[in-house]
Amino acid sequence: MAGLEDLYREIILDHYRNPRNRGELEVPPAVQAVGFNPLCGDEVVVYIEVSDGVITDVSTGGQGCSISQSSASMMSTAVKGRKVSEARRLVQAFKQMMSIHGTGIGGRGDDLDDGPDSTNGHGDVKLGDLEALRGVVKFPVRIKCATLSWNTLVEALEETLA
Amino acid sequence: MAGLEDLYREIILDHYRNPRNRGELEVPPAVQAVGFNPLCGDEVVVYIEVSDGVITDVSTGGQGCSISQSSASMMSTAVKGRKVSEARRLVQAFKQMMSIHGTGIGGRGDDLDDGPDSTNGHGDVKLGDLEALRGVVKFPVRIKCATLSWNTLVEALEETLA
Amino acid sequence: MSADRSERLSATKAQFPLLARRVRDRPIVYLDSAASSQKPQCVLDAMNTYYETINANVHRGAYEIAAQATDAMESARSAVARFVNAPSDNEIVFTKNVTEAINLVARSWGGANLGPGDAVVITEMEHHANIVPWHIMAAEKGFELRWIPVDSDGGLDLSGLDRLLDGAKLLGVTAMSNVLGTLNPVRHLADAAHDAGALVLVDAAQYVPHLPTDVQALGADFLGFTGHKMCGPTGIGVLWARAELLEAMPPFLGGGEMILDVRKDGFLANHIPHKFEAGTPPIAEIVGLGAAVEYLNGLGMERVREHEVSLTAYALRTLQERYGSELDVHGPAEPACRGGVLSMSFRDIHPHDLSQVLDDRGVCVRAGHHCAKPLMRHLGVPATTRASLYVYNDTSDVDALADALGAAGDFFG
Amino acid sequence: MSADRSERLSATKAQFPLLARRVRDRPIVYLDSAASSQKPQCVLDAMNTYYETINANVHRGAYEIAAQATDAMESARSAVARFVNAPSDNEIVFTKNVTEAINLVARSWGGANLGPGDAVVITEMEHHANIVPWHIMAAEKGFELRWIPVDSDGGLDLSGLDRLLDGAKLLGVTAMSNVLGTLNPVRHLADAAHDAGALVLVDAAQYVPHLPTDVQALGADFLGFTGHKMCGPTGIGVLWARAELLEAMPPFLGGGEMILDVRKDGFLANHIPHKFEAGTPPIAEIVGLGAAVEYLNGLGMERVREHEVSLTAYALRTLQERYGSELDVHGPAEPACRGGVLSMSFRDIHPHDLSQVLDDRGVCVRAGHHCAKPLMRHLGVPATTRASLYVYNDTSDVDALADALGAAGDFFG
Ligand SMILES: Cc1ncc(COP(=O)(O)O)c(C=O)c1O
Ligand SMILES: Cc1ncc(COP(=O)(O)O)c(C=O)c1O
Repeated sequence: MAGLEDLYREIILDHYRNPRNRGELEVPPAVQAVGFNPLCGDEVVVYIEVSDGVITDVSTGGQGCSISQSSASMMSTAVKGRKVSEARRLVQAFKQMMSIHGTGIGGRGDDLDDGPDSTNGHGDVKLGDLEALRGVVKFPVRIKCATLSWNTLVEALEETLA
Repeated sequence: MAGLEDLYREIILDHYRNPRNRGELEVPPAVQAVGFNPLCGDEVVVYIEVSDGVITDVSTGGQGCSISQSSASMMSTAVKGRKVSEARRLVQAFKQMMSIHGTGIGGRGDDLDDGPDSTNGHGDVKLGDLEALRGVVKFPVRIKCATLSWNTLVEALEETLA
Repeated sequence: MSADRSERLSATKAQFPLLARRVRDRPIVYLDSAASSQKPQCVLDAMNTYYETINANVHRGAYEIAAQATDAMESARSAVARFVNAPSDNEIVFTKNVTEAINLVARSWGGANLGPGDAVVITEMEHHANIVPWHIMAAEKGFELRWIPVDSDGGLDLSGLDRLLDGAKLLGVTAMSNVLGTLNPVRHLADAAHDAGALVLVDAAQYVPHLPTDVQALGADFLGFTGHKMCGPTGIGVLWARAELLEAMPPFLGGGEMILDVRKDGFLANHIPHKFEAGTPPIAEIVGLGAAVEYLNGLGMERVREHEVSLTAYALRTLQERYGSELDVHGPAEPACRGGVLSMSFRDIHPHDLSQVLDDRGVCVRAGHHCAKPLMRHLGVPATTRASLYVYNDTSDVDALADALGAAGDFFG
Repeated sequence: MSADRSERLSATKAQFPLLARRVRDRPIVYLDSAASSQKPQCVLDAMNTYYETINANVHRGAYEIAAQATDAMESARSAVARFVNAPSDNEIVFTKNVTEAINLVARSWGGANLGPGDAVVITEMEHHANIVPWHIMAAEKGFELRWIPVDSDGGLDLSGLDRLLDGAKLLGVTAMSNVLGTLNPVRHLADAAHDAGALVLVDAAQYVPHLPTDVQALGADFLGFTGHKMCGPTGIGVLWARAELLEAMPPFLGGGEMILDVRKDGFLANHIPHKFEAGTPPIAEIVGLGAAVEYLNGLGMERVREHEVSLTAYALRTLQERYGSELDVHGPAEPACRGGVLSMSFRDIHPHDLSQVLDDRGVCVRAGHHCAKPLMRHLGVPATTRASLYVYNDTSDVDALADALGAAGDFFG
């Protein structure tokens, strides 16, 4: 059994206490998506502004536990200024890290259902600080906390295409 | 455990093989009621003609097992020519006999729910041949077979009031 | 049957505690599995272990046993999905029985898609579970209910199929009749229905327990089955449906689990399959069904089917030899075209009386209309006496049935 | 608490096998009974005995074990009827959970009786199970859904009751809040509703397990509860309703058991309660619920309530002493006015994080919205951490909770 320190790494608590890119963006030009974690009631709102295939601005709102909030904060710093294609690769890589043991609640495939790319390795993507969230997979119930903002980001990216 | 002879008394098999008052009556002047035993699919149709408070004619139709059919036949001979009030007392007495052990399927009170009279003894009512059906109470599943035509008679009697 | 086979089978019987029971000093002869099967010890153990070690409400608890309970439930969902070759776990919706599964389709899909001028086609051999929900919805929505007739061999009369399917939006069919044992040509019907633009609902209550099932190969759009007939507990049924259908359907029951958000002015439904699983699920029963599926996998569904075909052949032969034309077994004559469901009419003895004598000898069969009254009317009988076989039955059970029929014949002379 | 009392209680705990379990080398501290209770050995035994000795489908079988199974099911119905003082067994309808029970009322009674211009009144502290079914039906039938607000003490604000009830056809209320523990004035509400010509539906999911229940004294017309929260198995719920209401209501689910006759052109519904019990019932679960009810009768519901009041008082006192204003317990302050449901906000630690630390010490509590999102919005919190007490809990459980809260405080420092 994993200890609490595996879950609550210092950098996570730091992002929780001092969230980056917190707030709202004006819609439009930004687009917005809302994600719910029906398990615990967490809500994450992701705003992004995309121009010329680049995520020029990101902001997050909502409320939730330290894992969902810090993950949102880390996500925002990780994708801000990135190309959309790079951000998508990062999402894949992150979600793959979150499903190493493949035991997401909701059964097989539940967290890896985003299409053909989902089997890509992430050898070529640098997760950086995000690695701190790796311990979450030892606490399967919390995986959805960590992935909530990422799934919501994907929805926001879809919005920009709509 | 009761033996089969307790259930299938000779007089019962006789009424089954040679049902009395079998057939239809013209409606009107007769009234008609149909009863179902949802357990086994038995159906009994009871026709009665009542004038001046007397059941002047009875006839039964439908299909079912030896118990339901013989009971219908015996019921028809027992009430034909009787006053309605006497017939009702007979119904009470018969149903009380059928619930001595109080274990009718459907739980407490299921076969004794015909109002305040239901607690009357039947000391004053002669059951005659109907006593042959007493063994049925040892086979609780079959009680509904035996009472089907009697419940249907009650419905037909209600019809005459409608 | 070879000595080897029957040895393996008596081992099977020994796994079912109830079958060790005696009735009136004779071993019980359980021939009513089409109504409900017995349960192997491993299924009872799985539920007891659940209750004794990880019982907790699912999907919303962060603590360890709640997570384990959720895992146990979701692994069972995976096992069930694999058992019928569903493309995704998300297509498995747990209900309380197959009756609820069919009502779910009738109310949710039917409520949204059926109206005046539409038609639903079912067969004359359906169980009430696949009739009454359509009666209810037809009365509410004003569509037409059409019937595929049964022919004199107990098969479906498909001569008018094209006409029946013309303008139909759904075809509902039982994969195997619970009265006649008939195995219906589901794939053929599905292809015809799809050509006509109709969806296909398969009532597989009598099929999944007895034959290897592949929802994709059958060509079904909806397929339902029920735990208690397949070595599983009571209180659990399954609706499989194609994900895109489930996604488009409105919710059925409302409450906890099936929502993403609830506000005073409305709610947002959860993703499938949870959208259709309102309230606390039958958790222990789902775990029990998972264990039943693993048990059947262990036996091998091909072997289960083989065993039943050969036992059905033995039964048909034995009854024919002993009672000839006095005993009529309804349904297809060829064991390979049917399941081990033997609906009998014996002389003019009423089924209720016949089964009473059989019970006196510990032989458990069912007498009645088997929840198939339209079929009974077609057969021209008020009821039948039905003996039904499963994996734990053997030739000794069939012999006991045959003997008891003889005793009944003597009794009613 | 006297030595005598606590001895009797540790005997109670010993009857629940799961509570002997250890988590991370500590005894489990189960404080999530509002989500689902643990089960005493006698309930598991009753179900095992059912499966091992009399398992068979009910109501339609003439043979001995089928009759015994039917008897076992119907005796459980009687036991349940007596447990809530229902005037007749026929008023007890078995469902899969209370969620289905409420949906049954919404769909069947509501479908037949509600339309544009009508109103249904519910409270802001309802569980989603008593909200979403009304959302669904309101969207379909066009009636208005009105809300009784919650006041600052966690009670109902009844100042506008007359206005809210004006033109209402139904009042739906939880007898006890699963978040606040509030015991609502059901009788008072029922009288007011009846005066206004409305019927009363009581969600008693959190009430029946914890207090002596008398449906007649409460003045209810419909009352639902759920087996798994009252020492019974999963997969079983109950709707009690007055017979004349059930008789007048159209069927809900269609299928076997609920019919008297089925023809190609329609069907005839069975008598109550069977009319509302389509398909094979959760037989073993009904038997298990019967055993649970007998178990609770053995303890005495008065004593169950007494125990919970005193343990709740102890918990409120302990938490207040140790954490003062750092810890906010929502809902009524007075133990006699509430159940043993303690929804907490502790500093600014998110409930999900708090419950994680508690879990690390084997303390099982629930974190989240508890299927009461409108109430959460009223409270202005996204979620709470909820510890809930039952008859098998004792002061040692409360102490373990208090200690674990301290550890969490340290951890998030
Ligand atoms: C007040 C209340 N109502 C309804 C429910 C729903 O119960 P179930 O999930 O068993 O249907 C619950 C518990 O979850 C509850 O606490
Ligand atoms: C073909 C068929 N469909 C449906 C059912 C209904 O199953 P359940 O009562 O478990 O819902 C049965 C069995 O009773 C059946 O044999």
